[in-house]
Amino acid sequence: MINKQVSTPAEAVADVFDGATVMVGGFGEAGSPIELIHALIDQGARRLTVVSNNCGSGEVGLAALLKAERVAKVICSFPRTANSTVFPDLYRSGKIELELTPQGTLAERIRAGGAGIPAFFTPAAVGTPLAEGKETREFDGKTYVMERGLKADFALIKGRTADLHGNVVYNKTARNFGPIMAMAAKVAVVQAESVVEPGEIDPEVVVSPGIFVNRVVEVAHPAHESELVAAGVCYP
Amino acid sequence: MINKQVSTPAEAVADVFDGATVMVGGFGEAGSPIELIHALIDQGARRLTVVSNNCGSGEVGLAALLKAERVAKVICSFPRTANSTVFPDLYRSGKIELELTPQGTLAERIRAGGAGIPAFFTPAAVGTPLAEGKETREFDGKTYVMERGLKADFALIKGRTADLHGNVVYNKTARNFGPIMAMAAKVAVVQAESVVEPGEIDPEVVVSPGIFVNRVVEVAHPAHESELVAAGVCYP
Amino acid sequence: MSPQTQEIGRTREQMAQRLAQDIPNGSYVNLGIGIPELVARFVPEGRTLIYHTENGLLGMGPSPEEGKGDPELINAGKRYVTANPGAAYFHHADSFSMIRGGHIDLCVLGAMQVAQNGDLANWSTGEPGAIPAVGGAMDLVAGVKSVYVITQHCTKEGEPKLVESCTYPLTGLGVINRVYTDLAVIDITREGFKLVELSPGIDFDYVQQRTGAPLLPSS
Amino acid sequence: MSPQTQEIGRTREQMAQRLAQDIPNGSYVNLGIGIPELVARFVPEGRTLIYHTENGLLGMGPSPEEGKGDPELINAGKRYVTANPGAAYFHHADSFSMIRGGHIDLCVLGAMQVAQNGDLANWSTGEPGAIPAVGGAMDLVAGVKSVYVITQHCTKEGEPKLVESCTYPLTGLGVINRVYTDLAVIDITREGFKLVELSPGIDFDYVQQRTGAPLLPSS
Repeated sequence: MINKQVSTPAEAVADVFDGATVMVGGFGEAGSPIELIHALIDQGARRLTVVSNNCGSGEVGLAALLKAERVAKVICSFPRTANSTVFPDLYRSGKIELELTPQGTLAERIRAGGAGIPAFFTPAAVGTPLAEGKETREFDGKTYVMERGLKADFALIKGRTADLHGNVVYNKTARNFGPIMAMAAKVAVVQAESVVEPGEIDPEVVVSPGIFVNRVVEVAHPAHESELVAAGVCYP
Repeated sequence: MINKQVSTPAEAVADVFDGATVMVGGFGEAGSPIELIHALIDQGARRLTVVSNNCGSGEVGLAALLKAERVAKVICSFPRTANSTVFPDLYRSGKIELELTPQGTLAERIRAGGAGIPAFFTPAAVGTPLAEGKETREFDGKTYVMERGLKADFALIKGRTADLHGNVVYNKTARNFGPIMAMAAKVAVVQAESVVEPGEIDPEVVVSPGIFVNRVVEVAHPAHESELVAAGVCYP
Repeated sequence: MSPQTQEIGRTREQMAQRLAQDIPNGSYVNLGIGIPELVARFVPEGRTLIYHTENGLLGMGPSPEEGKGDPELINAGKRYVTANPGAAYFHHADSFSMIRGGHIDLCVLGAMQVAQNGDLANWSTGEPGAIPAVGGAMDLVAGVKSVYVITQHCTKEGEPKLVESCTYPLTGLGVINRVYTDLAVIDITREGFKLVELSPGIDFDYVQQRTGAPLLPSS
Repeated sequence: MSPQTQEIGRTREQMAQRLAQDIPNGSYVNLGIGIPELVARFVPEGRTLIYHTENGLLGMGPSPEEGKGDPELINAGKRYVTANPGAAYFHHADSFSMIRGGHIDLCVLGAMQVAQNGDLANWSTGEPGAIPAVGGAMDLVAGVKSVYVITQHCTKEGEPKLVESCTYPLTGLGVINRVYTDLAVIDITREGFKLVELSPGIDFDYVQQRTGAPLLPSS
């Protein structure tokens, strides 16, 4: 009998430690695991390195985690957001480090980390400031930059449905970074709108096989970042 | 209006040229696109380089293509099969070249070729004869071998259902190399048991998005290699 | 030389419409945020394009009706979209495999500067106070088969955006194939900028004066 | 020294049964072709293991009834299998990401030779006439967290399979953690082969005589 379900978001993130690297799923608000992030704020871990495509908006979810000064460094492709001043303020005041990575390179680095590939070559960013200091190499007459795989201690991910073995399916474009972050993290935590018995998800449509997922927690009615921001919510 | 359907396997492989690199899906008989391979035998292209996990069994499908001496080289992880003498005979008599590649490295090379990654590092085969002559490198104290991405002119793939845009779903373990070979080939040809209108495959369950697939052909009742071999069939 | 106005040359919509004429039926297309997005409105009757958005959807459809948006169905600009019949969802590594692997036929982007050798700068002014953010632009220009820029010919201050060499931080080296502006359509060739077509009412000298490098006449 | 027979030490089934005791509940396991496959039959009551087969299935179940096999549902040994509730299918690159990325807890393989430093040779005799074939063995030993070998202690000719250093072409360097044979269970340690447990009725000297390198007693 295998059962990866935990009862609450708090339980799901209880062992995140100071200095941990945490991948946080989502592209914009789609797929942002807000309840897990809020549980992490409550939990109190500090000096985190966060790997995420964006840095959140308003003062909820990821932006709230940053605002609470729990994050020492972000590895990110697009930290700017129309309606958030949290990251810009922290960055300008030198309170947060940024490793800016092209979006596709970020995705591939995460996938490589999960796939046991320590390094690979990509044409993206060659000749730009984002390739400065990195090794480049020619293959078949074209120049590529070497990029390293990325791993994490934890990944916080939002799915649609998960089963007790940790198999996950996602909802539309909320899939984005979830499947690859689950691969790259030692402990992948998935919040899903429903948690079902093994066998209820067709094996042909599973997106994240359970081997990549360590904990699942049911959050039946997850909040949406834009709605919280529109309502003026600030967490906590 | 987009319609990638062609009428027959013959039409689907009509432009395979002498000397082409052809990826052939399947692991053992599961996912082996027998009707497309037989059409390729009829078509007559020679001096092919075939990328495939195995080399077929009996004298049908891939083994028949080899037997017809259309293949100059195979890139393969496991060319031996219990009930086939075709590859062993050709290999021993020096009529075919073999590039032996570990199965996971083969899969990753194909995926890399399709993903625009010219080279990557893997721990597999380090210190073995299959890494001889290849560049090795240490990352974080562990040794890896550099492997190159693989591309092809054509891929022959077996799916379960395809739509007119080229979206494909597969059947069980017949999925194997299909999705990555579709990515790595200039022209990916998929035979499917049914070809349907766009919209009939749920966008959440598509395995090969249509962008990777150039032609689809309906083969409603595909043959299974083991059944043909058991019946003593030799193609042509 | 006075700053250009919308009264001379093509409007944003006309630029998008002009570009849309040049995209063949069945193309897989990624449209950047801003003017590039307008291109989808002007695809000629009888042609079907398939839109890729790098956050994980192929077969993107138009925006939904007001109030019908789904926060989990958005595009790379983080706006609500829809999915057309024949669409597919996928994760980010697969999405950028489509980009990096050369599977997307055309990408249309905005630009801060395009150099005569095809270099593009479109992600950063390089100012010390700016918050750096790059998104998928570097991957798109490095991987997509053809990359078109759609932009005003000059900045609001009247400075040329088509330049001898970029002064802003680069997005990619020698990656742009063609530029559509309010004044002209211009190819990037081995010899540099080459006129394809002038906008109605615009003459060659007018464009050359507003271009920061030599412009070859159309052949 | 006469060739060993099945009358002394553990049978193949007993070896598999012994190994099965050591696999914790919930482990993700890949079983090689041959004796390793037998392990699945002997998993103790109350434990659930999830079987990975590298051709693209997690949650592999037992063989179907005779005549009920599906040619598109096979394992890495190309035999008909079934899928348990909670199973998932995936493509080969994803399957070997599970292997290479260290997600699989245990792999059980056969061996031609295991060296005292953990080197494994199990894919080729290196003979000139042999048809080379490697499959997924090199990926498995390089990526899986623990790699156990299950094998007869000696070859049919009575030669030790546990050796000072492998003479056959290698599958991987320093990759084996433990060996289960008909005669003993032996760990690979920094100091070399170390006895964990003798098979019933077997004594230390008997095993040492049939082992090609020093065997440390159990501690």
